[in-house]
Amino acid sequence: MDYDKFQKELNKDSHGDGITVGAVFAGEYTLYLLFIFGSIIIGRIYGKTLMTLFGLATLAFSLSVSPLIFKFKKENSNAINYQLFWLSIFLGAIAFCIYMTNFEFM
Amino acid sequence: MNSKRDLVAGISFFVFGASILYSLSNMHVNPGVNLVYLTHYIIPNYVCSVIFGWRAYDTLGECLVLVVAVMVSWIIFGKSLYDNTYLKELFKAPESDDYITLHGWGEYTPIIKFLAFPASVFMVALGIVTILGGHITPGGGFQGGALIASALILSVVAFGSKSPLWFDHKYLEKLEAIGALTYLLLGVVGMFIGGYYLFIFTSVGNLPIFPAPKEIVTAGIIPYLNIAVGLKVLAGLSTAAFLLSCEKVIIERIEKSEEILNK
Amino acid sequence: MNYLPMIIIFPLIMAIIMNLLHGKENIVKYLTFLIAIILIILPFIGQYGYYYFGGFGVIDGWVSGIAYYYNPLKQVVLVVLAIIASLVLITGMGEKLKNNMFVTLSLMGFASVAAMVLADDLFNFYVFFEIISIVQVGLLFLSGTEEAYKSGLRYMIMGNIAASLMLLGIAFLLASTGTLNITDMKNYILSDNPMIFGGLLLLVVGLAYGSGLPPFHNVKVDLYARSKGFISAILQTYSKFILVGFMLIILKLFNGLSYFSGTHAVLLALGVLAMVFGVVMALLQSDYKKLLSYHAISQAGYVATGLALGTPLGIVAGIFHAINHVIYKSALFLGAYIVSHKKGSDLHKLGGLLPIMPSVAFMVLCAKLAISGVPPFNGFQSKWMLAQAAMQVNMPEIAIIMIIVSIGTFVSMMKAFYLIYLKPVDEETIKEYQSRGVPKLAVFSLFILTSLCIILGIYPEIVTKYLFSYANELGVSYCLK
Amino acid sequence: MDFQIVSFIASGILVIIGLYGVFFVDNILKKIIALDILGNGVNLVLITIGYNGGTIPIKLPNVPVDVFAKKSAYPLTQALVLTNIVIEASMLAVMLGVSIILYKKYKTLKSSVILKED
Repeated sequence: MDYDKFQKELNKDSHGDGITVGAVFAGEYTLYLLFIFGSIIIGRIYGKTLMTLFGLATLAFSLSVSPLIFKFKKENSNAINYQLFWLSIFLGAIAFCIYMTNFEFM
Repeated sequence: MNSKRDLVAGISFFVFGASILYSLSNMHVNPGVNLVYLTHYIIPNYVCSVIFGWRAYDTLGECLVLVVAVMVSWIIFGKSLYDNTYLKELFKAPESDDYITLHGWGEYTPIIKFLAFPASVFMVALGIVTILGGHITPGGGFQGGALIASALILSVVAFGSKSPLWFDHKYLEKLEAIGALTYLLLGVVGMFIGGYYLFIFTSVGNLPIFPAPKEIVTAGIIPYLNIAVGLKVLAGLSTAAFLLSCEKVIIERIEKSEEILNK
Repeated sequence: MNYLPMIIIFPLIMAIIMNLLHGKENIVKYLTFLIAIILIILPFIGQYGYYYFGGFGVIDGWVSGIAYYYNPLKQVVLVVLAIIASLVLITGMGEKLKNNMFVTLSLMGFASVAAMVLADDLFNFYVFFEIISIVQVGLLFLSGTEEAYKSGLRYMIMGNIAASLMLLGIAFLLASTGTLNITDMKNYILSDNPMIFGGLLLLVVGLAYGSGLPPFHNVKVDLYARSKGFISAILQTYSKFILVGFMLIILKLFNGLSYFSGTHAVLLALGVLAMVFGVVMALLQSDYKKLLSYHAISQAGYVATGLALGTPLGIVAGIFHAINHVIYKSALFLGAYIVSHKKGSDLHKLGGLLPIMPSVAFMVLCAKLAISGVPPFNGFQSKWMLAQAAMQVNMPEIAIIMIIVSIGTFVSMMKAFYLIYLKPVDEETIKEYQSRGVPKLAVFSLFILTSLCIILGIYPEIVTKYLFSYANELGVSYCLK
Repeated sequence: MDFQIVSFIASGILVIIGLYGVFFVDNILKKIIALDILGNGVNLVLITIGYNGGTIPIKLPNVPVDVFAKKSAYPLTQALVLTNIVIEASMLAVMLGVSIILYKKYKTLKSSVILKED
């Protein structure tokens, strides 16, 4: 996760100027911060340390496969197979959340 | 990698499907507002009275979906595009053998021709009866319109571009607009007579709006709404089927829009 | 007499008449200006309260027909929608081709979004939801490129799944309660059963599709990015107000019920994910319109988070942010349209436009500062309210994520501004710029939108004072432990 | 077993088959057909909600209203299905139109070829 690596990756599409690399760095860190704060709030809602640990494990996993952002870009492509895959995951995940989790935070 | 993704997608698909089936197997129907519909009635055909009475505004929306879909089909095949170079490239390219158009569509045997034309005439007649009797018998504007459109499609399939039953596409476009406008404007008239949009008025002054036997005098504007929907559905479905099968008009359309763009 | 339905009926009648006027450019032009002026008057002609179509009101304790519910909050939303729609219609008339289909489809879209905001009936909502999805695809196809066709097909495949599932959800709720009227339905869903869970689940799918929350954000972005600039402005306005209308329905039905908490968390998560995914993808883009489109998703996430918080302040903040967002994002899309008249929208080929059109650059800079939440523009006011709402329910993490996303927005917006207006270019490009004109009507619309940004930034009460009464009715106060 | 429950389960299976087709079959035309099956499943759910074990909702002059109200099928859901059929047909028409245009370009219907990343 250093500057040269990003620049090399971006130079493949000839976008390797300073301002673009900076923007991509900002995106990478935004993702990590989402994981950190997301795991904190999930842990607080469920009131279990287990969930927080699970969130931290996700963070550790994402750090181990860094840089995350190019993989993220690939998953967000507009090929129909990727989109239908994520739609399928989404349907399963919200079905799981709405039917099977039962908690109170109001 | 790919099989892993399939596995994950399969599992989540399973969870979703299981929850849908769980909900469906626990269905208990509450009759609710249906009892209101079944005890108060406008005309003997209850489905028709729900479609054009209680939920007439939904039917208006349904009409508009079809109108918009036909418009969008026209756009897809080159009407008033901002830039039609892509379509021009596609349609000006020489045809390959496997592509079927209305012209290259050989003709069917005499038996089919002999049967298709009378059958389609009968279907048109049946469609007209279904539209006009929609307020007392099963059926209505949509079913009748779909029957007439399928008669047209049957005839076109059997005879190709020399079909004896043929509507010009400009005529169909106007027919559809007239159907939708009639529906919209009848609603506005109801608003001025009864105070609510799509109010079912049975008489203007002392003149009954729909002369009918005593029991169905409450039909009011419903037969007219039926006719409007029938016109719209017949025009819409035939235009859609026609656009999907015929290239000649599309190429003409592209050339015309080219003229407008180059002016 | 109550003229409320004319808000929807007048644009529909005009749309069908416009469809027949193909090729008659002069009539199309003047009629469009007339319609654009009338659209702004329309939201003021209705009276507040329930409106029953066909006079089928309450019979035997059930609302038997289709009902609309109108109140100051919905009026504000409709006024903003009408302003944007008429500005976009006026901008569209500056094109070389006076396109009647563009006017027709925009009016259809205006009418159906207005119907969705007003609707108090679930199936009627679904019908207009389908109209708007076909209209959006039609507006996309008007640009006529191959990419447009492809993304239209993608959008329709994904959309058809979501819309069919949403109808299944409505069927669940219908079977469980026996009615489609939302006000009536509320009384029959106080306790949970599997049918209501099914309905809730599938309504969330419809919501995500209609407003472009994940996982539908990519199709939605393609939809915005492949249309012409002024058409993207109206497309994103439609999606924001679909989101507002849909969320108001879900909150009206379920907010405060004990079994709603799981869905509540799902909605919050969808909002936060849309916020972050939108901004991260925007930081990666090299195409100006795609960048703006991903920001539209990200800001939709703010709106969804605000509304999903479910407190009165959260609802007000969410709707106020939706209003602010459609104003400044429409300004940005019109800016992109003006830029694309000069030279495409690829960020790495543009540059040096500041001396060519300084006034446009200044107005676009104002809109960019507004989207990144800098005072005194309107984005600051609503983002501040959103952060306050998040703190009020004791979820400071969400407020922190909002601020981080704001920073990301600022970075990518300034990157785009530098690459388009400030980066030095050679002489030839400048000559090329000078040989091409600027669409004057677009600059006019841009000016009005920018001044709205500043006015709302200084006097937010103009809008917010109308929002509180209905938000207090819907909202529930709570606090996370 | 109760006829209504069986019909609900059948329509649920139709919905699932439709979803499976859209998600996992790599052909635009088959995807569109699967969407139609999905829509028909939803229509069947709506129709089954209206099933009341009785007659069609057309009132003959010699039947009293209260007897009729108990026996007749619910008209609301039938009306909704009629509306939904038209909506589905319109969506299908638009999708088929676009796939014709794209087929002319690519000469194949594989969705992984036509709708790949661009």
